[in-house]
Amino acid sequence: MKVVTGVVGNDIHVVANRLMELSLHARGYEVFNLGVNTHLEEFFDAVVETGAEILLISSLNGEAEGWSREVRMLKAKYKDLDNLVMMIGGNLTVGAGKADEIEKKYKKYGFDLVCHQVDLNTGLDSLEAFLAQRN
Amino acid sequence: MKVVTGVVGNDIHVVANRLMELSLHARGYEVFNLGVNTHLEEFFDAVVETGAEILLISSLNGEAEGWSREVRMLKAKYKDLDNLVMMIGGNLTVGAGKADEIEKKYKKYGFDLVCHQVDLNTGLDSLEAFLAQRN
Amino acid sequence: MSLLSEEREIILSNEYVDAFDFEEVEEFVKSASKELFISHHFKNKSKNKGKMLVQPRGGFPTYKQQFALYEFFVDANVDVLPLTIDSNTRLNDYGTAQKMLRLSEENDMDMLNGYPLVNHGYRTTRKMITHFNKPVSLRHGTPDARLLIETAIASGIFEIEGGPITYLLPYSKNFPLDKAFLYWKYVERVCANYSKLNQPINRESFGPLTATLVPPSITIVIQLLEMMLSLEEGVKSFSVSFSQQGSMLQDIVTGAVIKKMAKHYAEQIGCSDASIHLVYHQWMGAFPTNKDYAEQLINMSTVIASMVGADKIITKTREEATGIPTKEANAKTVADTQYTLRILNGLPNVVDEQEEEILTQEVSAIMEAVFNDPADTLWRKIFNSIKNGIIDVPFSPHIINRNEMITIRDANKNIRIIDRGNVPIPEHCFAFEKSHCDLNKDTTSIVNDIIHDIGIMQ
Amino acid sequence: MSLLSEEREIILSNEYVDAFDFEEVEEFVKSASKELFISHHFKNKSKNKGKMLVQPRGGFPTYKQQFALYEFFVDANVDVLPLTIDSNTRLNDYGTAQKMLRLSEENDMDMLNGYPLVNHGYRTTRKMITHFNKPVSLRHGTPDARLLIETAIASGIFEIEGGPITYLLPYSKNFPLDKAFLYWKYVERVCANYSKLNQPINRESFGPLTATLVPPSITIVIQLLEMMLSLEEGVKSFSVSFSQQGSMLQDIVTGAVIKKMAKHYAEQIGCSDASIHLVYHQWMGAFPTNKDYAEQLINMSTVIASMVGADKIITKTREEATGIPTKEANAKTVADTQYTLRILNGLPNVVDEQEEEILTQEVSAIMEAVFNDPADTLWRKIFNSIKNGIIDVPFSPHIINRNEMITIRDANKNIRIIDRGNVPIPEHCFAFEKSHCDLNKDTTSIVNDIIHDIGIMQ
Ligand code: B12
Ligand code: B12
Repeated sequence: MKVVTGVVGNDIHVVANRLMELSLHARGYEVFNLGVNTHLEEFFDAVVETGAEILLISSLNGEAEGWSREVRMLKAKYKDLDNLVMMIGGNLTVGAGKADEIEKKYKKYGFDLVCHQVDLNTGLDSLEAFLAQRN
Repeated sequence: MKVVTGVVGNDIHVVANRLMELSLHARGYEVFNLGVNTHLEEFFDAVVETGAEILLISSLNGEAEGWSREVRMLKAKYKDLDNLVMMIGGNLTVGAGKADEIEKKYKKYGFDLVCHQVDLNTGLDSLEAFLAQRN
Repeated sequence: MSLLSEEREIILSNEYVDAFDFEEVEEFVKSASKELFISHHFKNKSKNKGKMLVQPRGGFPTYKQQFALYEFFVDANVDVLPLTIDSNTRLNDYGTAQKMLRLSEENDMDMLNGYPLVNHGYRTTRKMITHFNKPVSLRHGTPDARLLIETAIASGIFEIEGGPITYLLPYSKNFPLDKAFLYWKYVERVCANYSKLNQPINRESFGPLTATLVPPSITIVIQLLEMMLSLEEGVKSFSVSFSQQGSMLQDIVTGAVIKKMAKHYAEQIGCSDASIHLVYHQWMGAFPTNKDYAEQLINMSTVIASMVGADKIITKTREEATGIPTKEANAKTVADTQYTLRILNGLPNVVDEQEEEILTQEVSAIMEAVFNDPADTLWRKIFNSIKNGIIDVPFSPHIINRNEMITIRDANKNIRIIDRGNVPIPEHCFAFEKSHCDLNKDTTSIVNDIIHDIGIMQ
Repeated sequence: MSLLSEEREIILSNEYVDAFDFEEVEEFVKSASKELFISHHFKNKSKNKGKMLVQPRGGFPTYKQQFALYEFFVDANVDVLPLTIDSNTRLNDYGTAQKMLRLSEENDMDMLNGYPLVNHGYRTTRKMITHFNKPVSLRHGTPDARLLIETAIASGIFEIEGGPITYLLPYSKNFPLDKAFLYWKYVERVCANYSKLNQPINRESFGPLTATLVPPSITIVIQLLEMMLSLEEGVKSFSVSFSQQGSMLQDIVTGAVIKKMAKHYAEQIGCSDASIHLVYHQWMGAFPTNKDYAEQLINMSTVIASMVGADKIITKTREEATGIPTKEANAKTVADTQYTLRILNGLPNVVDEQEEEILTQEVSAIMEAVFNDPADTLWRKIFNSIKNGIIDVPFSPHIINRNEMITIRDANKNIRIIDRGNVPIPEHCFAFEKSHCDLNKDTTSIVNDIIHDIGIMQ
């Protein structure tokens, strides 16, 4: 399965992104890693270009909130993205926040899976559970 | 002025007691220091013997509570102790406790001045304020 | 300051910028309280064998929040106040910063991870800085910091962290490195010029880099080079720095070597009149999410900083893994660190001659290779050296970085180089590094080791 | 074990005591799980270069509370469980202990500062010990511990702390010292005898003494002497100990000298087959009331213990200055300490030859003087030496102690002897000690210094 991944916005925290690539590979995905400092349009462009079924966004430095408000609007501009599985993880808020409230908020923004401060592999496990359930 | 002091019960914490003696001397008292491991009777006996006006009891290891319940009864057995200023200080409870509740309790037991976890010199200052006010 | 005036004009022609009154700014710097200059405190410290200075981190979007943070810090007996800049400003995206600042002010919710200094402007910010009358250190991570530094100095901020390498390789993906050198040249000159008016402006390099398995040789080389670039432009007070690496001994050795070599290279370029200081960062890598553990780690960092003999320590908080720390958590670290420094006594003087010798040789060899680059100026030599991998920073997100060097931890958690890439680590040093590691493992388990080594403090 | 049987009978004829079934007890010890023996863990540790064992403190009046405490400790990943005895039991006042235990059980309020083991009895207590299947260490402070130790071993407690000197001079005002030696001789023999049945029972001396300005020479001498008294009786596993002194270097030097000399004197009396371990106590003196600071102090103690290379560390809690710590606070310290030990790596090997040499000479001189006492047995020599002040423990409340030695801290917070009293500190060592201190002060300011030096961690 094809996955597009990267770190959103002006965020340059690269360590988790490198590990993410390793983990996805190990799990048998075909990975298109856009790296850090990737803006929303670039993610959607890459999804369209590669025909990926999954978009996996990281955010570590607290910017996610600002960008995610624009997700639905932007996504609507593209065709054929209705079945795209959208996942986001990392530090999804500035300062401390409650995981359940954060999850609710990001689901409203258009994400199917929200992993605030969840370990990479736990997160990818829940992705696989999600995919299994959907089929 | 004459002061009897010491550490009550099976308590052998001697450091504060040594410093207490130094401080009382420096403040001009005539000090009768019974040292650590001093039982209630010994205190009252010493007060009677020396004609002290002040009894200054320390307790550090948490025993005070157990002994203090017997203070009124014991004191009643001696004559002429009505004007004795009774003060107690150190760690007046086992475990953590609220200073104001502890104070109330020990006043009920018969102490005029109660210094739970109060610095030696702060305590002696309050003794002097008490004496000044009484006269 | 006429030299800079043309570049200055271009920088300032930006819709989000204060209209600068440079005459007034000069006047302000000239008559500013000595207390605001960390260089003044360093001078006092070395005179009186004073204690290590304690500097927390911290930046909030709004003026009110930043002011409240400083109040907390002062209560906790802080020595140096921080001003941490948000990441939009760091990427010169003042438009987004402005938008997020407004959202933060209106919504009672932080939409920025630091203080957007340019948007607040120097007139406003100076009020806060002079009110507290403590030295303030600017923490940013900006490759093009020209406008930011003009604003900072005009605000009364007389210590500027960063540099063309240390604020680029860890903090940026594709900002052009050559431009960064030129922008920082501007910054150095501004600092050097203002230094003539009162106490020196202190420049500080950012030694932690990516805080992820960077070997001490790379850290030291970059510290020395940024120091030289800065002194060349006339800066008279400079701090080299590094962050806790995971092995107490490796930190002590790193501290000894960096002090010795900074002095050496400053002399080499005829700048022995500049004063050089050592700054230690509490653990900068991945933190434990357990806040009690985070506090243990922070305390241990303070002990190691003392063993290293740092002049200043930059602190973390128990909330590091969670998100931008609250002001309470930040102030707590300061108070705790000050207490620890007060009660920590009888430090032994530790020397490991072999490790020092190896590290010195590694650093010398890389420096040599940089100097041997045929380019005409130091910054161009460095530029080329980074491009061709003579300098290689593990886990740098920047496209110019080679990413060929591979490091892991040995049994004592020293960071060791197991693949040099193109970095000219001398043969016998490389053999020494490898001799501490188990190299018979397959690739998968080495990758697992690296993942584990990143998370050793968790 | 017939030798002891007569004394045994006397000890057991006490209204508060369990009726002992010694056959059953022997059977129990013989077949007890190795996990219960700390000596077994020490053996494993030295085989596998294992980590330092972590032992908290803690004792509560009721069985239920003690059980709950252990549950917390196990969750926090404890290595050795403590059983701290209340102070009435320590003074063999089982009557008061009984009364206070009943009050505690009825009133949901603690009227005892520890677990009254004799009153609970071994049958009850053993259930708890075997349930958790971790080594338990008995902390008491009792001069006449014969009954207590019989009860302890019968309960499954296979490490016994204390000794005739270390549990008397800091813990008692007028209990006869000669009796203490005889009572402890009994204890040593009981331990030696039971040691033959399974793993050795470990004896541990209490090095902290009064935890108040005790110089390392006095601490070490007393550790060595108690070790010798114990090995003489056939004990095969012994721990010497000391507590944090206030200067990291002095602690490291103390650790090195005590290890070296313990080995030496064990050999001297033909007991090199016994295994000797080093235990380090986190700061035992006056604690800061600020609980955040207390945690800094505790973490620093852990770091120093690692530098010292201790086999076991005994912990304090953030509530030390306040009162008997809650089980939560106690468990937190254990978890924090384990974390710190896990992340603390790359420890340097520190040696200060001059300080070690001076300290070694001081210890040798005092030991020499003790051995030169004309009495016939070691314990009588020691008894006489304490009486005539050859051994003098600062701030001991005991009437037999000379209290003539005066110590203060130097600039690095090393404890230094400025008045030897009758302790035979060699002339040049004494000169060395004094050379570090400012002796031109008047008495009042020296007294103020001492008060300050007691409170250095506050
Ligand atoms: C190392 C580090 C840096 C290095 C980064 C080097 C580099 N280029 O990568 C440096 C020092 C340069 C740096 C800079 C900054 N940082 Co930083 N940094 C860290 C730190 C200490 C560790 C990050 C790390 O590498 N962890 C190791 C990796 C493996 O773990 P991870 O990133 O946490 O990711 C894990 C999970 O989140 C998850 N995950 C991540 N993405 C995804 C996606 C999915 C789908 C799933 C399921 C899981 C998942 O998987 C990972 C493994 O479990 C963290 C704090 C911490 N966590 O301890 C702060 C932190 C992330 N940084 C922060 C900030 C604010 C910054 C700065 C803005 C300024 C500053 N305060 O220093 C700049 C950023 C500039 C910019 N433009 O972005 C904040 C973010 C605050 C927030 N979100 O509220 C943090 C939390 C620190 C803090 N408390 O202030 N930083
Ligand atoms: C040193 C010490 C010891 C040494 C004592 C050496 C000696 N012979 O003196 C040793 C290690 C031997 C010891 C033994 C024990 N200790 Co102890 N010890 C301490 C410690 C760490 C410091 C005490 C000290 O010397 N402080 C310095 C002096 C100068 O200060 P101070 O004693 O606190 O007194 C100040 C004030 O209280 C005040 N003050 C004192 N008396 C008075 C009187 C008046 C009128 C006024 C105004 C003021 C006043 O003035 C002093 C200066 O400001 C304290 C904890 C702490 N405070 O940090 C525990 C502590 C007092 N010990 C305690 C206990 C329980 C014991 C033991 C039972 C067992 C144990 N847990 O180790 C045994 C006691 C045996 C017995 N029979 O009493 C508990 C008491 C618990 C409680 N009250 O709830 C404490 C609080 C520790 C704890 N949290 O568990 N201890």
